[in-house]
Amino acid sequence: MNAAAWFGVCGATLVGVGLFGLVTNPEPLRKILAFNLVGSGVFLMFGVVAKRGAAVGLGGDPVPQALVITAIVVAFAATAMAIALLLRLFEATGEANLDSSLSGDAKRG
Amino acid sequence: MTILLNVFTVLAVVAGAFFFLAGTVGLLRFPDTLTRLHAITKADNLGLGLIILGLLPLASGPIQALKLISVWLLVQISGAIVTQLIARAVRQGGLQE
Amino acid sequence: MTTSLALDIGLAGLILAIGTWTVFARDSLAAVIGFVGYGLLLAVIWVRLSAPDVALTEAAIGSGMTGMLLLGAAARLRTERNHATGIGLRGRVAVGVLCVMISAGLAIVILFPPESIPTLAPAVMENLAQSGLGNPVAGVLFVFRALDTLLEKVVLILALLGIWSLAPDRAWGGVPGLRIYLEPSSTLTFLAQLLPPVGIVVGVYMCWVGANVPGGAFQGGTVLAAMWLLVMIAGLRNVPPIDRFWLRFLLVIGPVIFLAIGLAGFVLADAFLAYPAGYAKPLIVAVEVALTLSIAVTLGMLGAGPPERSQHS
Amino acid sequence: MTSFLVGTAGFVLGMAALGLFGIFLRPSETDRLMAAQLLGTDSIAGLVLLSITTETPSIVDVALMLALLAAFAAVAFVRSATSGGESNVAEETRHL
Repeated sequence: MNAAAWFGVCGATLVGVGLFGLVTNPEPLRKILAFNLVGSGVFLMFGVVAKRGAAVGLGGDPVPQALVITAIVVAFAATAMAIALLLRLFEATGEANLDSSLSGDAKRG
Repeated sequence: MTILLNVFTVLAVVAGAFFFLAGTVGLLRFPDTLTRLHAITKADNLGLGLIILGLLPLASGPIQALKLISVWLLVQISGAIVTQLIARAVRQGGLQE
Repeated sequence: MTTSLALDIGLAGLILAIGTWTVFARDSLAAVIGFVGYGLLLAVIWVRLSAPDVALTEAAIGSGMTGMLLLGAAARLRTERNHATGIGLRGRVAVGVLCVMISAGLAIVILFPPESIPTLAPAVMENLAQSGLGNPVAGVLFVFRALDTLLEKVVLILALLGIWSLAPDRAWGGVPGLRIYLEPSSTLTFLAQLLPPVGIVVGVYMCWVGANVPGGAFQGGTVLAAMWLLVMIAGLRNVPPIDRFWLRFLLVIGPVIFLAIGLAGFVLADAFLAYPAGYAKPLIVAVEVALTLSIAVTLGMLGAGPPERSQHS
Repeated sequence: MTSFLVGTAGFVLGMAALGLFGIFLRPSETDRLMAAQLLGTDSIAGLVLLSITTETPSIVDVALMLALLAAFAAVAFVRSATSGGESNVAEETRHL
């Protein structure tokens, strides 16, 4: 197993860990983090594919690398938007919680 | 001459690595927040400086060497200032110790 | 080469540990700090994967801008106690099993590549000479897949529009609610006076060399945006109200020039976003310079957040 | 020489890992912020070493980028930690 393969497995595991966090963690901020984790896992796998495509003196295939750069920028735009929405929600309701039905129960529990 | 330079590189890099070790040990063993801050900033900046000093003979040209030195200066300046900001926030109670 | 392999395995293990920490940490602030460290390490891993262009982007975005936004949000939400109850144990186990299966499937795909590994590297290198660029990744971004790059900038501006539209009505056209550091003339002032000149040089350098070696408009623009935000956080410059003409002009100048050159391609080079022969490099450099400015302003305003005060109040 | 320098890069990153694991077990915000700082400096050292060993000068640019921006995130945090708890209104008057 070469180094690229290790990073590939690492990326695959990160996707799983991130998905788990995205589904199970109730806090929106943590969901944003988990979403970024899934994204970077996918990017890493792309990076491994690019590294395997090394040819003609290049360290890696430049096409997937360029796609990853675009993807990082778009993921950042989505994250910035999500954070702004979350802060606005917090400002409007005083709670950073997605589930409106929970806010009543929460006071009790 | 090459051997001499190589010996210099190895010595400086080993000394730098030692200071990184010292910084981590300080971070783990020192008793309170302010001493720990002190440990990581001083030891790590010195470690990075020594490693960069050791790598200078191997740099591909004067511009590369200049870049290496400016990396160290940047880390030095911003590290010192950020540490001071953190320490101040701790003292004023903005950050939990 | 076993030392390198050991280093790579160590890096993979470390990033996995930090990633897992950001999901399972109890305190969200700790998770966010973990995520900033995750971004730093990811940049190192991209270097190990021979992708310095991606490493530069990740270093600028992952640890810098995302870190700033997330840490700011976590600090603002710090007083908030989260009462939300998560999924029950049975649900967690089910989700866990599904996630393990997804990971395993992906790992199998990545561990057993096809016999002949597909690569576009030879095709890129063959056609790169025509564009006059020296950096293959820049070639892909600005020549072969220029439409992606154009749309990516549009996405950034759309995100900014989305954030601005969160402003309450009375604050529309007003000043973004960037939290500034409350102690004037502190050491931060010193940092905000010292770092930006260096940062501007680095940003211009990144944009300038991007055509030939790793770097480019996005990386340069991010550094400029970070320096602008630093100056605003330190209170040395005011955050501009969002209805300023110069601000809006700079926001769109990059994509507009890019689009204009793309449309001119219909007439001059027979296709949208095609460059006339012999003029590719100067045109691309012009687009990159304009994009750097636009990206710097867009990211700076993304960091500053939605307007919160009307400018007359 | 190459494996010595790569080994040093590994050692430095290992030190960062050790610091991280030690620190993350403590319930202190400041310590965690420090651990991120430590990781920043150590990553920069690792990158510089890798740049020399792989003879890729552009890796130093990545280190330069980290040096510029790692401090930036920490500044953003300290700012929020000192002003985050205050209400919007208090801040508004401050600006007028």
